[in-house]
Amino acid sequence: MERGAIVAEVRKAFGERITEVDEAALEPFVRCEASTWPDLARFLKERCGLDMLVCLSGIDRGKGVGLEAVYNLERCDASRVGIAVKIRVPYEAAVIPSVETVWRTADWHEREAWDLLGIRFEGHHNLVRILCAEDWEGHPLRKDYKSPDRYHGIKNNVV
Amino acid sequence: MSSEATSTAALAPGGADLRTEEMLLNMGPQHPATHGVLRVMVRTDGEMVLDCEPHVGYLHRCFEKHCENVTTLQAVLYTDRLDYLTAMGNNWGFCMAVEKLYGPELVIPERAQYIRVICQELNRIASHLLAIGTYGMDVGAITPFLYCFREREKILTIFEHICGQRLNYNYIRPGGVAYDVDDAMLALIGDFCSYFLPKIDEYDDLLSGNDIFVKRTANVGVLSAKLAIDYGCTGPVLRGSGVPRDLRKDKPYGIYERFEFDVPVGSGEHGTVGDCFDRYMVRVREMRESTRIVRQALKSIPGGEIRSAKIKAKIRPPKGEAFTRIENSRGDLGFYVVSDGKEVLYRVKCRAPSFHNISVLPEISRGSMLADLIAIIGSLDIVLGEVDR
Amino acid sequence: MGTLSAYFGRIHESAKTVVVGMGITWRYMVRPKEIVTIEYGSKNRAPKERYIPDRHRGIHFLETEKCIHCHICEKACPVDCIVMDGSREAFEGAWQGDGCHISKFILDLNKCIFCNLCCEPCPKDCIHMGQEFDMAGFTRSNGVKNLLSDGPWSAADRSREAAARELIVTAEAEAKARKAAAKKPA
Amino acid sequence: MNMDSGTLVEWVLGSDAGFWWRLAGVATAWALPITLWVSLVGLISIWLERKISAHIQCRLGPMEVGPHGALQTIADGVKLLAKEDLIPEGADRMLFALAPILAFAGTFVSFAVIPFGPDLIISDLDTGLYFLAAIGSLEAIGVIAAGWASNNKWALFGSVRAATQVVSYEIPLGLAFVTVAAVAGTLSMTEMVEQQSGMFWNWYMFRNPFMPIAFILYYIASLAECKRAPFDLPEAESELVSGFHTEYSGMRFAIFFLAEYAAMYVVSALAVVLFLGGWYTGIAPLDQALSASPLWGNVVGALVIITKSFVLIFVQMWLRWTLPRIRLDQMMHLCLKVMVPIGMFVLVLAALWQALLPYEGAVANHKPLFPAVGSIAGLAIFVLLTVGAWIWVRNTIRATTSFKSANYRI
Repeated sequence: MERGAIVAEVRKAFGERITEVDEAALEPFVRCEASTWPDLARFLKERCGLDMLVCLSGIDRGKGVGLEAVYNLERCDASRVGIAVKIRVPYEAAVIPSVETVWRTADWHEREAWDLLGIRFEGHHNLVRILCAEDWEGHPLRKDYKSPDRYHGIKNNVV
Repeated sequence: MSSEATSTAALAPGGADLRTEEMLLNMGPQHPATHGVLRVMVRTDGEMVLDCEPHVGYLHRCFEKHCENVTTLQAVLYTDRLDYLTAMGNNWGFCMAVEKLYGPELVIPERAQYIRVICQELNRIASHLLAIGTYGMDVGAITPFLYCFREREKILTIFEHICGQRLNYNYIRPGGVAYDVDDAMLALIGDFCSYFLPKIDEYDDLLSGNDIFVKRTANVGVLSAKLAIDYGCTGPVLRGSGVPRDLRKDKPYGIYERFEFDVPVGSGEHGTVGDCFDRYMVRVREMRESTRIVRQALKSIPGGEIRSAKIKAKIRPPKGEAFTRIENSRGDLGFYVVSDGKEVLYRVKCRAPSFHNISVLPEISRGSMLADLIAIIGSLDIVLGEVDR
Repeated sequence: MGTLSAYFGRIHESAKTVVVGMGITWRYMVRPKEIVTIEYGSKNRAPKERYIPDRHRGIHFLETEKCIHCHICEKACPVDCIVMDGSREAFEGAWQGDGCHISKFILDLNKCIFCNLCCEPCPKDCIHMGQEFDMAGFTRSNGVKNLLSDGPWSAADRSREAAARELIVTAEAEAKARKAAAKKPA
Repeated sequence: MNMDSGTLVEWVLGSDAGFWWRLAGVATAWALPITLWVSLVGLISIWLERKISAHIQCRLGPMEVGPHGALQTIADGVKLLAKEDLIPEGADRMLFALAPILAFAGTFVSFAVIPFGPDLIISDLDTGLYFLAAIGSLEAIGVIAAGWASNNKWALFGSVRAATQVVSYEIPLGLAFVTVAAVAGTLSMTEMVEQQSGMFWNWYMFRNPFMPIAFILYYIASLAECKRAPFDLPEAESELVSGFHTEYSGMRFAIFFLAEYAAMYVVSALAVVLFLGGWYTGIAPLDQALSASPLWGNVVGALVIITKSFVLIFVQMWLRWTLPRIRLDQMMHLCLKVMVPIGMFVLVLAALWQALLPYEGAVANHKPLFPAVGSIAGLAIFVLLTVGAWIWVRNTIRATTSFKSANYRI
């Protein structure tokens, strides 16, 4: 199944729930609302055979846009057909349903995105910080993040 | 391990008449076998591992945050510090993502492509040598480690001749490579290849063929293909499970389609497909394949430019987003770069293969023995610099 | 019988691989010429130029006469370990560069990651990565080098610097000669 | 020097008044040279270990202190002495302090019955072998105490492993002992060596076709007994950090270290006495010439026994730097399913051979035809094993090249 076919099938199954499709981009993607995502994820894995979650990137798109999670999915066979799914959420309600039951690697990736960008993944069994210390404040990869002057009495030398 | 795994389940408290006490063991972050600062919480019943949970983040150096604060050219050298054993691959992966932003008009000079392939494959050999050596050490054989280091040392010296550094190369740059390679260096690499191949046979005799080693690794930590894919494992870990996925073959980047090489996969020679021995053996075989590629590249390397003129000294990638992956020695190393047309990239996300590979540890180490846990961690061959970024 | 032969087959296999492994280690043990390590500070060691590659990135050295105080290396540095100061006007205690006067060129080797990014964009090609790599010291201030007063550390670097200077001198002489030759017919 | 144990004991017990003084005097007189000897063995074998491992691994090893680093171990000893003596919080302080001494004592006492020459033995017990088997496992108690007292989980793992290993390998070790005893008909060390005089085919090793196998069993079991690779599970540094002595530092650690190397010497010297002809060179005329003078007999005898022991220690080291470590269950499998059954068979067959074809030995200078068959068969088995090993090595190992490049010096 080519990428075009996957997109067509997704369009057929989800119709209006897919808000944007860009196949001409450097990284072709499908965009949907956060509420559609669990269904779409299951559909992509079970019907389209995209059995590998290659990467989950959280991106802070800046004021007025919000946070974005990009899921790079791929079929783990010789064709290596893949597509990205992008989900945008506003800052004040940065919640995306977790897909750790669909692709188990999403477990750590969602923890990372929560840790660094503060996207909450609803339904994750253990959404705690993974890279930063447990008592770290703020989400460092947000564009409005200010690094603290001190951490446990250790001075921050970075200007 | 399957039969033993079930017997362990029976041994677990509640399942047996004899009441035993579980012990919570904190392995790491300072432990000789954790290959860095990995911390694993192990719940043990005697020597049996009932459950374990890896804790990462002790080496978090905010790579992604750094990249949002330095120019694209400067970001290249931060990638060196990810998987510091395969810094060439990291450089290449990042540069490929940046080059993709420029679109298909950007043509990398032929010579640079060949140099990239040679460097990457040599670096893959160096990295696998370290993986094999430390794996031998994990199961108690210290001598192969020193032998592997002897060979690795030669590769590092070659790199020192090529780019001046032994570990953090900062050599592959957007649009090409930093410095040219002269003929004497190429001859040196050729000499190394002919020297190196017999040494692999020696490792086979000393370590891979050793009965104790085989018994220590076969049927231990069996990772099924399905589980490996579910956890996003790539590289030798996935291939060890019998899945012949290699980006150099499936989606040839650079000029890999020009070379002839095989993709070794685990076949369960001494046990089950996907056990520690398979993962180890895949690495040994990949070293041979890499040597093959290097030799082919040496034969056909053309002259000419080494850097594309299209990329200026001040690198300002065009607006856009790109996700590229390369087959690094530990698996698919991906970079998701977002550029807003400035000299500094808007966002860089690194898809680190070790991050995926280590997350599968609890699944495959349940029910094994404590000594097996060490062997399993070693066979996953993680680099914490990459896991924690 | 099958199990018995399998039993002894296993023992045979184990013994064989053990013996083969011992054979390999024996081979290395009895061959001193296979030894690859050398003693630290050994007198038999060849001079540094012999084993340090030309492109080795060691401690920097600066050809002060050429430097035009353009701050490009300072900007190129990803870890901000270079601090330089100076001006176009002559002032006391300043080094005379190529029409410029540098008063300060500090390199903090504690921060430096030896990436070579400072040397590459230099318009005058005057800052170089040297061959010296030994920078152990007892205090952190030991790692802060003033490139104006501290010359190249190793003999190899010194000879390289001298060669570079010679090149400038000859190039200048040649340019002068060419100019003179061009003037003559006119 | 010729001090019969019986007279010694009588002398000590002789007078009531000076009993303690005499006991102390005798103990010191013997303990001092043995302590020195143990330290010397430790020094030599640690240096050997370093050099052998270095040369196997294409390294130079210690080179700075003394010629070829010969005094490196002394320097290390001084360093260990000068180190702070740490006792972790929560440790059982008394047991923690006692454990290294216990571990060392077990090995140390073994020296009492190990002969160095015809007369160089502290106590030639009639039950020497039995005494060794009993006292040898004392070290395990020290190791267990160390692991328990450290209040460290890794140390506990190590000590439990040590207990498992030492206790289970006592069985094949004991079987090898019994095999020798069955052939020798005695448990006295000196008497056993005397029986092995004459040419080297008189050694127990070649006494009958099963003795080479018994020797190999003994050697493997002894590796496990003194926790050497591939049986170094109790201190598996990649698994258990450092096993039972994780928490030890300074002098206490040094004592553990010394005990380990002394144990290596003890098992090797025992192997020499039990299988390899003790202080006899194995060339009858030479031995006869030497034994004419008791002084030379003892000096050369001691040298011979030490040399043979160090050859065996060398093989232990060689093995250690070649092999990976085996797992706990595999170690038990090897012991209980391979070595014990084979040891049993060897014991029964060797005893049968001894019963059917009695060997009067060289002492009696009575050499019938049939016992010679035993020696020939034993030698043949030994040669067969050696040649077989040689063929394996020749057929498997491929030639490798050194790195040569005209272009650059690497």
